[in-house]
Amino acid sequence: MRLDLVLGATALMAASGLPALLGGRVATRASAVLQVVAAGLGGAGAAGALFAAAPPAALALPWRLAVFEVGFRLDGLAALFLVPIFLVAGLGAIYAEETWPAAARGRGAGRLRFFYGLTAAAMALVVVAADGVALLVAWEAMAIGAYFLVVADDREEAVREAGWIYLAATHAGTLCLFGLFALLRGATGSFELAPLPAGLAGGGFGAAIFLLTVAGFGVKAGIMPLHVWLPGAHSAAPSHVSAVMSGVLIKIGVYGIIRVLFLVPDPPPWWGGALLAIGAVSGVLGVAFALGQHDLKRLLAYHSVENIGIIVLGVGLALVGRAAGEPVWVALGLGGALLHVVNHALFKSLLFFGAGAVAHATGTRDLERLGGLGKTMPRTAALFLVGAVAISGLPPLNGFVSEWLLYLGFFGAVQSESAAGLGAALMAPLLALIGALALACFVKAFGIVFLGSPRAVLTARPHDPGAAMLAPMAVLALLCAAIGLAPQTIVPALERAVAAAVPGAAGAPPALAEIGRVGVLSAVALGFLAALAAFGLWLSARTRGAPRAVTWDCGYHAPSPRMQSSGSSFAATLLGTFRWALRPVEQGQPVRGTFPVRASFHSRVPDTVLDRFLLPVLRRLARLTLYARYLQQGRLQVYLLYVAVTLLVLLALV
Amino acid sequence: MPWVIDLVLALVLAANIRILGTSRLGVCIRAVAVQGVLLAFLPLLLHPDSRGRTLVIALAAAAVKGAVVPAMLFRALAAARIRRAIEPFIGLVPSMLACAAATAGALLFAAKLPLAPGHGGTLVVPASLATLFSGFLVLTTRRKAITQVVGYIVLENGVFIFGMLLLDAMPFMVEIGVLLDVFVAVFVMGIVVDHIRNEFSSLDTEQLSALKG
Amino acid sequence: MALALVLVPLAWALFLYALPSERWRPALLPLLGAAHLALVVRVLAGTPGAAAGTWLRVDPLGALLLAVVSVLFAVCSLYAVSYLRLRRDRPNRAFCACLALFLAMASLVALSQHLGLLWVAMEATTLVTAPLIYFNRNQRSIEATWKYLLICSVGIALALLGSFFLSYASLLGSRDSSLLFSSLTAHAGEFSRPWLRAAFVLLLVGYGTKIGLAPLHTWKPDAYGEAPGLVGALLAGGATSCAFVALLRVFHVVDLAGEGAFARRLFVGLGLLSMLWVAVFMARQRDIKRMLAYSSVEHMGILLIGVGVGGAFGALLHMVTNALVKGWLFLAAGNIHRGFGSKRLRDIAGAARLLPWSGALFLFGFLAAAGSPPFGTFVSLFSILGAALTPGHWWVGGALLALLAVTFLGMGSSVLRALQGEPPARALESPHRDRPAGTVPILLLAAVVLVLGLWLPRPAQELLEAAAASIGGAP
Amino acid sequence: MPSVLQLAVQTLLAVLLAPVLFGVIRRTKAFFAGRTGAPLWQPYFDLVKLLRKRTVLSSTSTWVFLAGPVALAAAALLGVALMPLGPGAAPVAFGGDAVLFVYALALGRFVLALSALDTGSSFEGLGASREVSFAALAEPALFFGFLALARLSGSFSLSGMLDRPLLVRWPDGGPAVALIAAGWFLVLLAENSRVPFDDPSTHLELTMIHEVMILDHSGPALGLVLWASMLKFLLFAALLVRLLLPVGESDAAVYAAGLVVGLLLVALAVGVVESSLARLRLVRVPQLLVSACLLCAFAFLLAARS
Repeated sequence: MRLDLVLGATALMAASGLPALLGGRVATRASAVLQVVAAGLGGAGAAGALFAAAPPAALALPWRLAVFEVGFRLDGLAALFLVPIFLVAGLGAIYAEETWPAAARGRGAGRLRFFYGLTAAAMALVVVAADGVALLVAWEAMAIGAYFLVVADDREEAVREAGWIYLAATHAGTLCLFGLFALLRGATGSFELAPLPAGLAGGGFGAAIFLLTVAGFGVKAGIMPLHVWLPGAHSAAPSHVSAVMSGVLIKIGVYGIIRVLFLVPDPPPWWGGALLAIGAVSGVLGVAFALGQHDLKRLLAYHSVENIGIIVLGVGLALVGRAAGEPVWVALGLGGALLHVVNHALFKSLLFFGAGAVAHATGTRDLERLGGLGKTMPRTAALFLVGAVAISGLPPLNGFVSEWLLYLGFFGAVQSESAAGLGAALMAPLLALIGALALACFVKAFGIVFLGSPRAVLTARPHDPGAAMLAPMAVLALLCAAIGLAPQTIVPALERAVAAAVPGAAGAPPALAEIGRVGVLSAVALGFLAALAAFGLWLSARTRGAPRAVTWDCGYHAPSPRMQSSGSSFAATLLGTFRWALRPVEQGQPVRGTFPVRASFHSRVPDTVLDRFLLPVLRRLARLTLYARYLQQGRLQVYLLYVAVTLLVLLALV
Repeated sequence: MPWVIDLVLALVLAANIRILGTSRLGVCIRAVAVQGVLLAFLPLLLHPDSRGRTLVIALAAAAVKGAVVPAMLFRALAAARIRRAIEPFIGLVPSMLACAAATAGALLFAAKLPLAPGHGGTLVVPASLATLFSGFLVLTTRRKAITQVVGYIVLENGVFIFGMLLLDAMPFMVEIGVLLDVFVAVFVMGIVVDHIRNEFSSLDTEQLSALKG
Repeated sequence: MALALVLVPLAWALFLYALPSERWRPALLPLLGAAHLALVVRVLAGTPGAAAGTWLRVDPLGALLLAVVSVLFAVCSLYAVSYLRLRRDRPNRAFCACLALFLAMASLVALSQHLGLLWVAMEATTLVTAPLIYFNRNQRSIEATWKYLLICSVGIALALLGSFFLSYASLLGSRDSSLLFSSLTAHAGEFSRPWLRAAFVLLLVGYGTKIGLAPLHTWKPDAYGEAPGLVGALLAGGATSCAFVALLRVFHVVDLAGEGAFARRLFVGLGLLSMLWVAVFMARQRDIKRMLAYSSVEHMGILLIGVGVGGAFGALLHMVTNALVKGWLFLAAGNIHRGFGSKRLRDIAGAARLLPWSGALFLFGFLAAAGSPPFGTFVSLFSILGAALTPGHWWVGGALLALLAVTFLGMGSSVLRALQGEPPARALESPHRDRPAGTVPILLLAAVVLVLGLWLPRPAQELLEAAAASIGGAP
Repeated sequence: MPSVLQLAVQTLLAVLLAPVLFGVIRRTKAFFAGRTGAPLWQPYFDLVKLLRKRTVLSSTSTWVFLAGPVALAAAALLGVALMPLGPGAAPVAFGGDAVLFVYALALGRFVLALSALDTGSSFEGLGASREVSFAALAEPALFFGFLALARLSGSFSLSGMLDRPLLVRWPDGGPAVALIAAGWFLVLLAENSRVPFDDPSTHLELTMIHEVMILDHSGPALGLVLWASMLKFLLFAALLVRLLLPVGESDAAVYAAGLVVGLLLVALAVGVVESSLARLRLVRVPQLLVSACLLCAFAFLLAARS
């Protein structure tokens, strides 16, 4: 029943953009309404499956998809992903009415609406797919749909390039998935996503399965170093699309990794270890790259890499636990990872919505030109701040809860006698490092954009956006707070998802609520809020009517906004620490002499993998292929010689 | 009469060398015509107890390969009013040596293949392969469009020689179809050569290398 | 009934050639397409194995080819009406007649049950398409025609020698001199092995030239590049499929004779070489039609690999889907070519803006060619991949995936460059825009490809399985 | 209910005790400098004075400016609640509270850094940048220490990790605990912006980290910040003391005396360090913090072997 609701909502979502394709303001608005309705229905169905104990529902397609039997299934894991998908997609549909109105964008808005609905529906379909073929079909629809979302504004060269890199990356990933499911089919005789028989995972076959899974789904998830498409695509896309992509689309990659890897009942220990390593690299370098960015949306995009790293750390812990027969690690690792999936969907969408509001109001995303928006856009600032606190993993918001579960898992693993367990435990300090770096980065992001004074004269006078943009942000902020303050409410859903993700686990998985005692957090958070309120009331009472003066200028006679800390100066110390990986490009004229006439400094952090390795190598290879053109110079005689030589060579083989 | 067959085939091989060894287009075409006529004897020699259809094939081959096709080539040559020199990519002597090498190779290769009792000891298979590769040599080392047609005909002649072994196996219709196809192919090539001459005022295939990569 | 499939287009060709009106000839082409399609449907629906004598028979493999050619021709004939209306400057007598002749000869290939007749028909398809390539009558097109004619003729001559070798192998081994495929397969076990292997090599090189396998494909970019889009569609979709079916028939004999492993090795080798060649030449390809030609070479390589790794079902389905996708792409490329007055990338940009329908169709055709679900190509490609990724030849599957990815990079960058951005000023002045007559045929093809990916009708699946079984592949 | 009582008592004691530690540091420094120095109770007087003074706000700033001190103080109070200052467990103790402890302090840091940026001052921006940067390098050290302690004690609560049964394992856990103590002492100096990381007693603009962040805070806001940093110092000192405290578990009086003496000793040690070392060049700070990290990582390795 709930599956029917979800599938119906998905179909409605897929079709929702058709009116908009016709063009016109009314039709586009109708599409938006349809999308919101579809999201509401689907979200309700998924939430029902998530929060009410119900057996997983399944539905087989009444006809064969070409030659393949295809079916859908709604279990706890699927439902856990479906809820954010529909939530963020629905909110984004509202948000887009203000950022990408049909009135201003014309036919482009209709096309964007259409592909938006298609992509959202495809995401939902990937998650409920019960077999490899259905998953592949939905996957590709999602990937291609997202491509059209990214290139919504294809008049800009940067957008085109970002779109192309995205398309190339996602296609490479899709090909890996082709290989993966072909292999699985060969081993099991069926495309169904059912547990594999034991004993398959060893040797080359297991390695191939693991690598194809991690590469194929990992490209979409954006794990380092497969993240190459992510920063460009996220900053090129319209903001509500960035929110959907970063909030939920990349999570579909995580879904795939979890779904497929846990089909293996006896994973080799190195699988978990490899995931932990990938997670660590993605987490630390993701946030380090984020620190070096000047483009607000690029910065947020790199934070997606970081958060995916955190999620993958949890999945890695769970895999290590599965290999070692430690159900508690599995429960905590996977529980933390899945909760972080939900949390990241909430706060990252919130942040992208906020960044979109900033870009919408000021016309720029460049940190070095922004500043002081907290006074002109107070609501946006407050909501962005909620997102910033949440993404930094700070109590009392939701980001803390999921990271806390992961910490519990790592600290549980420290008691282990196995090298794998101790290795997993080492991720705890790493997670602390990631968290602290994220904090630094969001002090920068929020502080530079919203605090102080504007750093450049912007053409538009910034102001808070309208309700269509603010309301989605408010909903997300409330949910962030709700999960942070009452995490125990979501724990049963997590348990259901974990149980569904780990088929054939020996006995019932341990209850997260028991091992984590999440409820305590709630009480502590409330006490903390009380203290906060008390101090706040007291201080505001004490400072009411306080006189105003200029910021203490240390005796300098003409302070100007240009003297404020800039984004790059704020991050300089940490960038120096990570110089070995980030390789920032610095240009400028150093300060010389006692009375320097002019000095300048500009730094930028290109993506090391993409800009320093992948693109140069590919360009060089493409240039090399031009030498091969000598093989076809247009001479018929030479072509006939090829025929003769081929014949002779093959005859020699006879 | 294996020695007669071998004699004819030896003459065919000699024609190959003649084609590759001359620098004059006219000689080249004439050698091809001679080769065609020689080939027309093969069905009669290889199937002495044959019926009327063999005779028809022999006549048709003689007509197509010995008369019509050379006539078409001469016509094109006359219309083109080009220099009658062949201008090969590699010299005439190397061409002839390569032809000899191809002949030797064909003998060696043919020795690996078992033959039916009636065909043992004749030069049919090596001559066929040698002619085939001579055709390739002409195709790959000659510059003019007409010589390329010549090369194609020589190549086809090689195939034809082998086909004579199978005169009994191949239905009459097919044999005639094959001959017809060859004729039409050369005919179409002739038309294209005409157009090349019109477009480029030349038959040099060096002009025909604008499409690359 | 079966004979009518050949005779009707033949008669139509004569009729068209005799018809004096330049305006009516194109208009009568769709009639032929429809008539042929109706005949094919009737033949397919009728008793399996409809025969006209022992030489012509509709077996599953031939039926499949008939269906492909007939559908493709029907769509192309529809497209030809609007195309030839735009090209009033060219006489279309030979063009129309040759189109009909091509249909006749391709049908003959599909029906031929005799090795010699098959060869005659194959050679005939080559000859009747030469005037089609030369339609534009300029220096470039004559160069392309010349190369096409000579290379393919040489190749086909080799195939003739191969046919002779095969029959000699049969003669030596079984003393049965019939060249009907039924008797060849019946006695295959007794064939002389050396002759058989040599015959297979010759036939592979010969028909491989027509299929367009690297390095025998060199005529392809030239011919496809210079011919009208509609001819490119027929060549890349129809003619290559004919040659592929011819090769499959021979392969089946060789397989039954016990040399299947040898043949498969050669298939995989040449297939991978083709894909590799394409991967290299696709990079920085700056001409959209040549790009499509290379894509055709790539997919022919995939077909061979499919057969080589034992995925006959996937390979045959891929033959069908690839033929339709190639038709789709060439027709769309033809529209773009006309809209911009050029097929070079330096003159094309923003095709999606200038020609929204053709541009979108070109983009989705590209995705279909890349094997993206839910297009039919996905099903076939995925089946082939599944066959490749089995014990014994993992590496083939791996190489296939890697080469697909590299080729996608090369082709995608060119396709997107053509479609995105702002159209150049020169193109904006051109009067040629999307019109239904030029886009509806492509939409039809696209719809068929899409439906094949979502729903394979049971008869179609049974036909494919029967065809796969008839060349020795497990269904 | 007893834990609420315990919470109240512990908070009160901490609040009252914290400033005296700053007094001890100052007296120690005065002693080394050969001065008499201010009385031990001077920090109390400073606090009272600041809380009674009037505030002047920067015209650039918004509500975020005042949120900084508030969040810092609330976070410090939360830290106090989680810290086992008494003989038994902390008033609020549960598995994983160590994470909450660290992250609560991080929240305070986050908001304070924002409130520094809110003024738009270039100095305060620098300070905020350094504060968050150095903390990022200090936190892993704390967590390596926690890991080693969790391994040794089998618990993941501050109360469990720092509980007395640790002493029973002193023979085999000793080297690890010593390394942790060394690492955490460095963390204490860094987190509280003491020499050699920062010099709180120089002229305000020339301090590099903490003090420069709060240049613009005045009156009750500054008082709140000052008080919170005293609490923070107390918390870190208590962490060290509980790690090393060599007293038996039975006698509450002995324990209390030991705790107080220990805290004073830590303050004394900080004073000695401040008097005998110069501030590091800023670029060397990360290196020192990485060393602290490595010390604790070695501790973890030692603990993992046992």
